[in-house]
Amino acid sequence: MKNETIITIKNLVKRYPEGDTEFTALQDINLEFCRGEFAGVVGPSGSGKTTLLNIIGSLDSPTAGSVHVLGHEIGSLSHRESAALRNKDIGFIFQVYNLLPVYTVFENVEFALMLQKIKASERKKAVMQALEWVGLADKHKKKVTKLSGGEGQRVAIARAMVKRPALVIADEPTANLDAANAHAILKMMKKLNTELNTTFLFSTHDEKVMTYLDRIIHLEDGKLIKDDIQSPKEYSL
Amino acid sequence: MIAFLLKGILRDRNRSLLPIIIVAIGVMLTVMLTGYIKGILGDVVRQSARFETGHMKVVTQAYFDNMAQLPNDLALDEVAALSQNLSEHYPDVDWVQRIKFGGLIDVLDDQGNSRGQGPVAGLSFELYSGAGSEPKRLELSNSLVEGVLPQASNEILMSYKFADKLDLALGDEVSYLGSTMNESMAFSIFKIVGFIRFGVPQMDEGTIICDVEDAKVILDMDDASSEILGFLPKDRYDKKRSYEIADQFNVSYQETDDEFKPIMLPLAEQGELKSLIASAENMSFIMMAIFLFAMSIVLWNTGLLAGLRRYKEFGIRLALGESKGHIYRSFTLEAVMVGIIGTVIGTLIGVSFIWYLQVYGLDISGMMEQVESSLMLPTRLTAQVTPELFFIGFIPGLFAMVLGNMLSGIGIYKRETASLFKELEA
Amino acid sequence: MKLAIQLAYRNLMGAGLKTWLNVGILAFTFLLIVFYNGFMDGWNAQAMRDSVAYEFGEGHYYHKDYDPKDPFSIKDGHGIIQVDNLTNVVPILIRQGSVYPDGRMMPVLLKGIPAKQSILDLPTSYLQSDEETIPAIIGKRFAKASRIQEGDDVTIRWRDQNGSFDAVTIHIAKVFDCDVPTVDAGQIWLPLYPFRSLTGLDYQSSMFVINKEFDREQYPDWNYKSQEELLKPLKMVVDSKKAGGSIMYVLLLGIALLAIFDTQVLSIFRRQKEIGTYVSLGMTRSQVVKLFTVEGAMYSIMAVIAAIIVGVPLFYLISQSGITIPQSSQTTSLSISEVVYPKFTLSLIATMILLVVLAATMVSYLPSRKIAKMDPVQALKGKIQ
Amino acid sequence: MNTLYFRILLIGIAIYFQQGIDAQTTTAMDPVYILEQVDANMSAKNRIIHAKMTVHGRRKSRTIESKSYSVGRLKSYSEYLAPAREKGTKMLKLDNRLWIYAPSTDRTIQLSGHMLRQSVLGSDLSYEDMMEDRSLLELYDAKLIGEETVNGRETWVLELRAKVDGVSYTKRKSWIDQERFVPLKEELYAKSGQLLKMIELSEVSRVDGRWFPQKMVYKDMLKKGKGTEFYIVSIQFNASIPDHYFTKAILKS
Repeated sequence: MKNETIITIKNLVKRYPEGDTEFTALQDINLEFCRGEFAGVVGPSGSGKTTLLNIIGSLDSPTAGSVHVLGHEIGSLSHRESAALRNKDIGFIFQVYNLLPVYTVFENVEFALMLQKIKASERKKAVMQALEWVGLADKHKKKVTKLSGGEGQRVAIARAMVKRPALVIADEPTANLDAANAHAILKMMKKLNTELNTTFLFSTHDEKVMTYLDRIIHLEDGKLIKDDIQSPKEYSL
Repeated sequence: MIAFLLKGILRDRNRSLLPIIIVAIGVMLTVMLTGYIKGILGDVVRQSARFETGHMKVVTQAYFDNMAQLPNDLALDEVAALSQNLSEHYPDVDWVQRIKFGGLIDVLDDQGNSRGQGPVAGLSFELYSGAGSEPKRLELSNSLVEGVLPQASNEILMSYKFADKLDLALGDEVSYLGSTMNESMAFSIFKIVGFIRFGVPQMDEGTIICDVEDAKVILDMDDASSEILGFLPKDRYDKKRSYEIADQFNVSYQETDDEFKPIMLPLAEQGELKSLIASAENMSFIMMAIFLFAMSIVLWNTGLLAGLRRYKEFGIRLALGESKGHIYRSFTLEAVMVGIIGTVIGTLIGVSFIWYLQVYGLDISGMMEQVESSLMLPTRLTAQVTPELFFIGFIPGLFAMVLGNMLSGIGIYKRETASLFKELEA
Repeated sequence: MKLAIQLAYRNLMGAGLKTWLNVGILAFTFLLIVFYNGFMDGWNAQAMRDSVAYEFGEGHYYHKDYDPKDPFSIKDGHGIIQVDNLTNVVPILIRQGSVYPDGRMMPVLLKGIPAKQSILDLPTSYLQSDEETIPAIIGKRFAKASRIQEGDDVTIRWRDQNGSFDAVTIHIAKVFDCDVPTVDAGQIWLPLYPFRSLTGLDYQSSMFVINKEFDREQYPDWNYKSQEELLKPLKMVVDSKKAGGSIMYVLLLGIALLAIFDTQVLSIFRRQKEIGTYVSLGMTRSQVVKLFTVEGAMYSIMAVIAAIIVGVPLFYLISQSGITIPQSSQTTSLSISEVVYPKFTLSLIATMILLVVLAATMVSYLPSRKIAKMDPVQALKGKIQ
Repeated sequence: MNTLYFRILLIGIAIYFQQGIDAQTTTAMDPVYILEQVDANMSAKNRIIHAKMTVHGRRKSRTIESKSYSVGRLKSYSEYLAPAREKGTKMLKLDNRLWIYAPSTDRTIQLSGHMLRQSVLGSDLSYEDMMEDRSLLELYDAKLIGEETVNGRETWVLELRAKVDGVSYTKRKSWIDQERFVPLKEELYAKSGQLLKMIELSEVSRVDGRWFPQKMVYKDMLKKGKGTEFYIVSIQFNASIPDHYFTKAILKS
């Protein structure tokens, strides 16, 4: 199972119009990811990390080349298909959490399941389980606006994980967190990665994050510089 | 500073376009509604002025005492001199003569024998004889079922149902028998040039309209008229002015005890219009207050939201070293400018619309079942351009908008500079 | 849809004051529109009711020679009512005559009506009298025009069927106050039986008014006019007033909708990240559009609910106590009473709810369409202008 | 509104005067005899009356001059001489039809049928009033109810009660000069007994050997006002009136 390839990127190019010319965000990227990887894309600002992740997450589409995610060709998906892919199989975690501000912790996590039309009783079970994972079960009735930064990001993780996706894309998840919280979150994600065999894909330039990663892909000016498999590490989870 | 802000407003469409559009639409609606309410509540007054009362009406004291019976024997005499006098003293007022009368209409067959008869009420106006203000005022053409307005002596309009009953066609001649001012026999031949619809069953059953000069000849009212109606400039009712003129006029006859002395009645003193006008004014005030309140809330809301959208910008400006007070003031000033621009645009559009309604009206006959255009039951909506239309929009458009902005701008002070910076990064 | 509604509801409730402002304005507009229509309907219903009560009954039968529009027909337009049961009819005999209040002569219609009738609301019981002087009742309009007061004795004159002049002094037993000018202006009501003998027209009637129990078959000498036909002109006038009023509430509705539109546009702008998040969570764009549209539409639903909470007791009170109309507006030829009781029908309210909800949905949809064109990546960054 | 009303009265008078031609001798106190004497005095087979009528309006008085020709009870023709406005207006009454001709319009209006019964232009008098053409003796039972002095002259007071249907005034009272057999005063009553009108006749003088009142004042008792006055300018009895005066052709001649 662990070696099953779930993401295949071939000759990916992404260009954005910029004024009268075009800006090349990604150039000729070739990558493969297997199920259960805990990998990160690193590089300076503007190197194309987020763009790469957005394309993998089917939020964006390639200009050229092919990207296969979980058996879907990203460039050829309709809106509906890409929405379905995200809904079922991909979880997102953002730098600024992007929680839905008017809802409670529970409701934020529940949201993804509601889209899948899962029964309320099952939803409840799943949501509470996810909140257990991130240690927020006791705060499920709180409004997300009342949470601390670390708690907010944990809600975001719970929201990404509740549907047990094959792939979680985390875009600079620790950028807004202090060191203690960042470590806690990363440990939590690593644990989920191990336990649920969920593939995690990070974009980051945070050293703390890199220490947890199994594989680090270096990008610079949209080009793949280095694909570095790390030796497995032991953490005190 | 203002120029600088103006540039910002004009270049940043988000900052300007939407708020201006919303303010403009809101102000436009305010202006339209004000004008419309003014119009609709003034409708009774207008209708009454057009057909019954004028803005002022001159009659004899004796006629006034028996007004309900249309006593032409008590009519004004020496009207030429009187009219002249009125026109000299009040040149801006349109003074017109009108006579109402009764009679019998007789239709002959080929042999010269009577084929049909019926009693009629006669209305006479300065159709072709006067300055042309009356046909326009009465909008006779709109109510014509067929034919044209009288252009020459002894041409009449006849109510269409009456004409139907007597089986008359355009161009037919009918005899009229009635009684003169001096209660002797009045005889005439009328040629029917048009059929008219009043929209009031009783009137449609038996009414004719002729020129007042014809009526004078027929009714032996040489230099006499039952009524002289005065209409203020542009037919716009001005209560104060109508009282002024009437008071002034009546003072000059104060000394006379003659029961046939002319007296002038301002519109509001005729019938029971006085309390009607008062209640119309109250109604219109209440409606406007309610509306202004609602509109103010809407635009206030716009102002609030406009402020919220710009925290990020404020962050940058704070970072550049601008003081909070300065940002707040410039933000407010911007709201003032947006408010003014929007209000001016909205007012212009709104006033144009009301002006259009005032001049051309809006045909609503389609909205009514079985109602066709008629004289007494207007199927056109009208409105009125009043001076207040030009400033009423500023209440919601400028004050409410700016107040909303100012309130939301207080957030600038509340927020820590640091958090504004942070939002800047996000 | 259910999800969209749930979400929209939560979003709105979460938004607090802003939501309530919009809901408030819309609810207010809604109330005003319903009120205006209810007022017009109430007026309409009242005018109809009064016309029916005072004049029309369930319908009129006119003698075949009598045409109410043709005064010439009064003289010969009368006959004997050949109806089996006279309990369900009010016979009326009409004659032309003159009244001489204070030495002035006024033409007048004299109408004989049984004192004991109960089909019309006219206070005919005042026509019963043991005095020698014949009692009469007149309406307030005619009283005013003729300057005759209750308690006055006036002379009336007419010609009997053979053309002989006759004149008597009558006693005005009652000046009645009713909203139907057509039973008031220029007429005097007299007790039928003495009036018939005075005019030499025993057993004769010009017309008769029927009630519901009356068997409406064909009577050869009598032309039937149903209540509905009789009410037609009145309906026409009310319709025209309604049409005029609709402009006003279109404008009012415009303002409320502007408020929603305004809120929608800004909330879409402010909630870009949220939109991006929805997309990242797997919502399709059309789902997001739907969400925002439903949210806007929900303003109207909440407004309707708010309006119902406020409006039901308010309108109930108003429809019970009525609205006092200034006396003056009653002089018009229309039937309008001093107090109008607005009538709020279910269909009126349902129509208005539909109108408001549809309109609110429309203006919510318009700005929401923009979402469909949003780039989710940019939206997530909050960078859409 | 009263134009026709007065015009009608004028004709009415003429009719009144022409009634009861065949005088018979009976006892002096017989009211029928008195009436017959009155008629003998004042009527003839035909008459031509040139009269002036003064209407006292509320504002001003107005005098109309007319010449009327009548034969029997059914035919009468009048032409107006003054004022200028009225000049040339002609009215012809034959049986129960009435034609009015106005020279200004060169048109004739015929009033008949139910129109005649109709109030004229909202006034209280109908066209039908012009049609009352039966003699007093035919219409009324007379009763002598007393003697009174009117304007210094002794009179018989007669009470006339209608004996047929359709008489405008079901009761009249007449004060007849005992010496000259000329009415000096008359009261017209409604069926109910209400006094409606009063006529005062004066300036009685000799015309063609008959006594004839030259002045008559009519007064509507229900209405305020000074009433209407008639002056006879000249009167001719039994003159020869050409037949064509009583055809429609005369109107446009």
